[in-house]
Amino acid sequence: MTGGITSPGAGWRQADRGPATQQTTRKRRKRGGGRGRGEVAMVDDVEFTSYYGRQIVKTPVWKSPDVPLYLFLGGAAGSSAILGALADVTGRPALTRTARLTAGGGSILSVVFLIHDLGRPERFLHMLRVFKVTSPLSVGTYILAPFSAAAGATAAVELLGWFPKLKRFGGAVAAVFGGPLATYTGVLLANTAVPSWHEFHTKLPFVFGGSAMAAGGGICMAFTPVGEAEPARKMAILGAGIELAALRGVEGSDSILAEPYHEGRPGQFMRAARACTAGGLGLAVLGGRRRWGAVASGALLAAGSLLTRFGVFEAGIASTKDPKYVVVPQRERMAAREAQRTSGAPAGDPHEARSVSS
Amino acid sequence: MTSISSVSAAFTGRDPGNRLYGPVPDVTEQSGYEPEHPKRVGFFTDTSVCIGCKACEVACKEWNTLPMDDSHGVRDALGDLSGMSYDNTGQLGANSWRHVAFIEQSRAVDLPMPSFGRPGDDRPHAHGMPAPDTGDLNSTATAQASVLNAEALSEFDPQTGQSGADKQVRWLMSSDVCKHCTHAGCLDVCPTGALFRTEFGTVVVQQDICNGCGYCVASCPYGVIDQRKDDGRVFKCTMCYDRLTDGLMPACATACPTQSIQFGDLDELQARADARLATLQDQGVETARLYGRDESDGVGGVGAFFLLLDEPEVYGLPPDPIVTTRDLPAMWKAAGKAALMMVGVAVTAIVGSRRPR
Amino acid sequence: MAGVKTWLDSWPVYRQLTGADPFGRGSAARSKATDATVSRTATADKVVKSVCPYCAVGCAQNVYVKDEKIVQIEGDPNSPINRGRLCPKGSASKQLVTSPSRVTTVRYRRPYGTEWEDLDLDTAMEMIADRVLAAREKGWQVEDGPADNRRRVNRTMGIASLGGATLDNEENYLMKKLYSALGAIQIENQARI
Amino acid sequence: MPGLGASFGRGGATNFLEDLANSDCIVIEGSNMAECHPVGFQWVGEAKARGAKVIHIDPRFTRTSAIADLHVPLRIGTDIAFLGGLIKYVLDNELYFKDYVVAYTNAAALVNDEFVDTEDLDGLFSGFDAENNIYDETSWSYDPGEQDAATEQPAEAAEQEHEEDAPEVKASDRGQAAGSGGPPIPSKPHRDETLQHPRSVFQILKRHFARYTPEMVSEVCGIEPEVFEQVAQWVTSNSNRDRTTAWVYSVGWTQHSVGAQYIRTCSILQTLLGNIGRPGGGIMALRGHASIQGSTDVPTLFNLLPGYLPMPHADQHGTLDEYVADAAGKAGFWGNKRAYMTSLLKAWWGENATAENDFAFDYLPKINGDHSSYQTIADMIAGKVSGYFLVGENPGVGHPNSRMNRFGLANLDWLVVRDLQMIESATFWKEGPEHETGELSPDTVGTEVFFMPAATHVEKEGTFTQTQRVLQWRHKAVEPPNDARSDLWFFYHLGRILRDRLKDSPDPRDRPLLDLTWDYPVEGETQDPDAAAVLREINGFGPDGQLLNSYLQMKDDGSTSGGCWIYCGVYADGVNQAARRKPAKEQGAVASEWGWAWPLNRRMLYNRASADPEGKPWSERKAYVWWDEDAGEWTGKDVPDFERNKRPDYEPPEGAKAQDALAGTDPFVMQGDGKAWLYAPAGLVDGPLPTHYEPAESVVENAFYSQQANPTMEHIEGPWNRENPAQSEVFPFQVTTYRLTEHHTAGAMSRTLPYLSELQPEFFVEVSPELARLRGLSNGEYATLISARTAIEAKVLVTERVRPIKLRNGTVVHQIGMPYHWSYAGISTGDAANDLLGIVLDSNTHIQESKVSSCDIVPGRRPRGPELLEYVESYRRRAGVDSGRVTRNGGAPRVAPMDGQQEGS
Repeated sequence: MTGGITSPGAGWRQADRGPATQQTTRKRRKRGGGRGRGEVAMVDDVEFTSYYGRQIVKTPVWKSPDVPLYLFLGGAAGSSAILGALADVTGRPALTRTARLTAGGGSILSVVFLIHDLGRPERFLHMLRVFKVTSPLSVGTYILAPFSAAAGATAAVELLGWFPKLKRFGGAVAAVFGGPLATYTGVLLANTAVPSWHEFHTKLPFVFGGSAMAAGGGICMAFTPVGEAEPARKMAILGAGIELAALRGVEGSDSILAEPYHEGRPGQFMRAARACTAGGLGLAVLGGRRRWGAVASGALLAAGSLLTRFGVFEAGIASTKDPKYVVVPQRERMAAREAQRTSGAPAGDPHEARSVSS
Repeated sequence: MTSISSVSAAFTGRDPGNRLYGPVPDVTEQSGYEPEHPKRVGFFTDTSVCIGCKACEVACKEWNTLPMDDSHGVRDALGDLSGMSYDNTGQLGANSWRHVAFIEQSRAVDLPMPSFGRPGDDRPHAHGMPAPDTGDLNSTATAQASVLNAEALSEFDPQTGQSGADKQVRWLMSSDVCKHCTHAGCLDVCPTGALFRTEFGTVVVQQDICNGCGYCVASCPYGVIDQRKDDGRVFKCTMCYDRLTDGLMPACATACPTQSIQFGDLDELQARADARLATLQDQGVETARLYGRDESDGVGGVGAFFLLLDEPEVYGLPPDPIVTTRDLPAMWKAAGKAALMMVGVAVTAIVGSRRPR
Repeated sequence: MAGVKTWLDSWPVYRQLTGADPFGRGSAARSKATDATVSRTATADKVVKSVCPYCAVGCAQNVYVKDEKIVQIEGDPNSPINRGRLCPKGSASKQLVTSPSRVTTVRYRRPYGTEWEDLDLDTAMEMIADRVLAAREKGWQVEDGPADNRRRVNRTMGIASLGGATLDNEENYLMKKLYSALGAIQIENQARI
Repeated sequence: MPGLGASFGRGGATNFLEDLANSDCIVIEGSNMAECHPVGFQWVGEAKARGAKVIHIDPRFTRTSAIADLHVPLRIGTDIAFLGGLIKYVLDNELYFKDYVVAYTNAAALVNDEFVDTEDLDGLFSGFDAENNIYDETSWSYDPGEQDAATEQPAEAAEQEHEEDAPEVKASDRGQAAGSGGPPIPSKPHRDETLQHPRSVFQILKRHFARYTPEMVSEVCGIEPEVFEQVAQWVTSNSNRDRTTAWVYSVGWTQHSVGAQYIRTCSILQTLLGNIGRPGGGIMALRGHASIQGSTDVPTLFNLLPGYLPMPHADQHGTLDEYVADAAGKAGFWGNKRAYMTSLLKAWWGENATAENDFAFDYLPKINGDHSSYQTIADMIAGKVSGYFLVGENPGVGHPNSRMNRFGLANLDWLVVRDLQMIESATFWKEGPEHETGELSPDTVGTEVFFMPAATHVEKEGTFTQTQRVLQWRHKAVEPPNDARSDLWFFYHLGRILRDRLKDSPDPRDRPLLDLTWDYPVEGETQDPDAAAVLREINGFGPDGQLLNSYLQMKDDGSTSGGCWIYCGVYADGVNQAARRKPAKEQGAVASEWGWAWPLNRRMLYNRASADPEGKPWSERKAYVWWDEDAGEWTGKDVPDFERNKRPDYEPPEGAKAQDALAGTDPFVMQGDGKAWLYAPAGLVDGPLPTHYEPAESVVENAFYSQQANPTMEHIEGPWNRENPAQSEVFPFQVTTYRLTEHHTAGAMSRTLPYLSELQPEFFVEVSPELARLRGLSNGEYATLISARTAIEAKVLVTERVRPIKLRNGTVVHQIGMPYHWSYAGISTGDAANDLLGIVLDSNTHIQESKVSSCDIVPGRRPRGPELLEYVESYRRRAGVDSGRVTRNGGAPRVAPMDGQQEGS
């Protein structure tokens, strides 16, 4: 790919004919893949041009596992906080306690991972200098800060038994911020130039929201006596269902940007995540009322959620490393725009609009 | 407090002031500066006159005391020969704020050509894929016997040297730099306010603020800004903010021997670039195009724009970048809905469960 | 109260809420260090006029000096030759002065020595003078040429010299003058190459 | 630069860089201007923006070609064929600037009837001495005018002319003395203004270049006739009254065994086209280093004294009278040679130089052969040289056959290295390729080395003379650190110490040193001598102690002094004119008040030729200097390179001398006949006209003549300088060396700097895809290059910018590009390209042919250690070159070379 010097005459084109194809790379392109097992993916060639195969956007410097763990823990904590508050008002002390501890522990740990990922951790508080609605991380900070304060305090109170009256208030505050905490992380990833994140910017919050409930529900279900665990189980089942459905919207997209979710390491993560989540879901439905079933399915769902975070994270990373994920969609976008402009007719399939190569 | 309500644009998508996307008449004022602020400045990099000398790279490093790095941005490392023509810088990054790209292209010329005419009209037809295997040396011999209209050939464009009669060789060189976007993804996503827009309309990292969260790195559609691993903070072109405060041009534009890098008030540069493009097009240089000049593009036009002689991706530039923030309202809405959904699911789960005994 | 106001003013969020920059992208986000930004061209003690030492175009340079240290070298925009522009080498010429690998003390390698040794500058000058006189003597020719055509040459063949082309005219002049007075003729320069 | 000196009278670029903007067509040939003079290249860009055509003629497609309208990829070493073809084209199609040619050139001059051209002698001129490989130039001279020069000529001069042709005198490089003041000729020649006389220069030129047909050009140069035609069209259509074409060259021309004649060919062409002395025209010699022009003007060269006065020759110059005899009674400013020389002697020996002692002329040592750098290196290996000063030069990397140079250094008693960095030429005794092979080691090298740290350009004051003769004063910004000192300090104090040591010496040989004027004011803690005082001495003083304003004030009676007559005026009016920095915006395009140019601040030389014989500009568009009848003086945009008040219709009276002997229509004021020389009756040792010869190590046979290479080429023989045979199958590829923008010469000023090192981190060679395929080379991988000297390794850059040349007979010439900046020291390192090269020299200039040599190239890294020696030996044996390894410190092989050869064959 980085052949160095252009091969003789490679793809020189007339000035007035379509896009350049110098240093053209042919890629096997999977289209409409991921429809499920057994389905044959359609593959065709994609041609695009690059600068010695060099990537165009930078690979995020966010570290793994810090960030995937942050995403996972934040989600689990957020959904647990909601569950805990509702359990509290509906008189489920055991579930309340588990959920509060999950929310508290998860939030504190997530803060730790978040800070650890900073290049200058000692400057964490600079996050509070400004409040920027255009920065999901800034907004997230103003979600995470009260959430972790409230959830952390609530969990501490739960453990230590002090100021019991504050518990409900703290739990309620955490619950208010819990949902946003779990879903803003979808925006956090999507609001970047990382092709395979940004492309699915309306879907990732649902993936993460569902995943958060699967994880939070799963963990609470596993650690709560069966008698009180039903809401957790139901939330986990519903969350896992939403997660799988939303993920299908991502992986099943016929955009080239779905490709990284299928290939290589992220593909493995995603397949494992799907297996765990689907397995956990099934087990929860079938055996969740039993203690062992609750524990096993809860663990599977949490693992599925965690793997989803790793998979999504890694897929985005992978999409930055190959310039085709920048060039091809943008070219398609331009071609569609051009077709629309020149013909006045509906753009139709943007992929068809670009019939230059091949 | 009317202004504070404008932040709702980020959630609602109702954005009459184009605060997230679209043309902005005065991005400096939009960033909170007094109307008497200095005019927005920028770079116009005319690659048709670039000689690839890399003075810009060195002048930048000298002024900004950047460390040396290899072609993958590794600090204080001397890389191997990259093999990418004369480019051993490789990319823009935390330690290289100017990067000269070198692209070698060649094509055989298929002649004979007819009459002389207006330059550009009678440009020769070129093969799309001419005899790629030049292991056959006879191609040189055939070419020697061919008829040539070198006059027309040479007009092809400023960086096409007609090399002999049988071959055109084009060596494109282009000095890349931070674009100082009107809608700058890096600036938008920065949670600390370390990245900010200056009174000159440029986008700069405040090194006393940056905490190295790295969000900007992922959010630049051009892959400009990067983190210095050992330092933790992010770095990129400042358009020599300190020099600007002293009334001096940025170091790269000061050094550039051929005025490929032009610095000045952005509106003036835009006019100059339009004129240059018209001149080149008059000369028949159809491959010339401006990149980043269009204020209605995905980033609202940029402060450092280019005249290119080929498609942007040939130079390692994204062909149609869009600031990620354009879609932010949709994202917040999705996140909000997803959060509500979570509450809904939780309530459903609670309500749908048997009351504990 | 004023203290609180000052404190609040230093908090960008407060400036966002009260000022013209609600998004916190510009004026509200500025730090103290940013407000104090100053170019080191502005703080230099003096600007000295010089000329680039690399190729022969003769680009004029402005050398900025602060506390007897070079802080910046860039093209002199007044020059009709380079109009303030410099190539990468000219732009890097500050590193010629500040290079960490630059050797600034006398180094001495004795005959058949295996390592460099330190040497005092004055001692080195005296030692070189000793050697010049000896070599001059050793290679001295009063006459030269074929036996049937001896001509007065009045010179030494014991000393040779090769100069680079970053020598100043004044330096070349003194070298040629001194060498000629010593009788040394094998005096050459990069100009030959 | 004798090529220019012999053609026009001064060895400097005729125009200045900024003037390129006025060109209508710029041909860059033998120069990679955009890469090696990027900032100067802005003026090419300026011209192009105004519509000028830019043509780059070079074997490689470089960053210059990238901006050019047309790149002509000619075969290495064939520029004379190409330019000769253009000359023929111009003559055949009568495209020369007739009025200019008749009035301002020697086209009408008649040549001695004994002259026989290469046309008739198959590549040789008349007068060749095959035994010594030199020419007797007598037959090349002009047909003397009616008033036979001999009657007017002092006896010494006649004798001297005879002596000019002796081998020892030839060897001492007379040609270069034409740096300011063309070569001496006896008198003005007979002329035929109709140009029809068969012995007229014009007709000789026509006959000489008759073979240089477009077909021949394309055959020899390996380019298509259409490309040649295109160049010819652009150049000729942009050379006339209204338009001018400029030619730009640099070491791509000089570093050939026929280098001076490359420049001569261009001079002929540009003269025929009427492009000399006119705005936007001229020949731009781009010099490669800060003050390389200054280093020849105020030379540290063995054969020159300041101002291109020749170093006295033992055979010719016993006395001052003999020394100046060739100029006595001559026309042109060279006629004042005695005044220049006397002033120099007065500057050096002051009160001690008197009319009685011949102004101490005898104090000057005399030369009597080739004492140039390479000969000196050979003498070092032979143990003849005791001590060596390297002052900012790194021959162990930067000189061709740097291996031989290192052997030279290894055989010295002592070596003084003055530099900024620990360069390879200072560390050869413990590091480097020979250390690796065991040929040198600290145990064997007895050289005592003094490394004396030098001051940088901002740590000392003084002047550089840039490529177009402009002196610019640098002020000192900071003091040099620690022991670092300026070279001025070093030589001043060395001289002071030496004078002190010898102050009581009765030995007459010490008088020159003791009588020397050596009392420069010193300043500061380090006792740094005042460079301005030195510059004042160079400028010169009048009898009253006033600084001179012009060399015309110099007298031959000892009443004036001046260290370099051509620099006289740099302190005009007592002001350091070189320090002038009037902003360009506040003055005209010529910017005469920025620095100071020699001679007498004239920026464009021979600018009298920008006006017609009557003194009117050839055209409004190209008006530059003209005669103002009302004011009775020459005026215009520049300082006229002419006597200001000499009328255009001035005719020299009988018996006039020096400048007075030149007419008002003689713009080439340094020439004895005031004309530009299409034909050089004197001044060059290898012919009055340029002739295409193949390079020494060409892989191709000379298609023009059976004389393969320059017959006068100089060889330095020894086991450390073996030559690859021409047309060798063992060394089948041509290789050329060059510089990159990112590095500087031998690299001490660039490989040691991080910001430059990272831009080109490794030594590499450029090969075509075809050669890569042929030899199995891969982009980014190593290859080994082998010559009869040694083998080196480099990374490979496969690029279509380098192309094989296919000749009509089917021969494919592969060319390899090889930048020469690297060696083992510094940040960015690699093998030294110059190790691969041998040394053969242009006999005019003693400049080496480093632009063309031959080699083999194979994939992979080279052998290490002693195996490398055996590897190279195997190549030598196969190629039939003298073999046998050199012994300790570069000594002769133990086995006699003849035996070695027999063994091998």
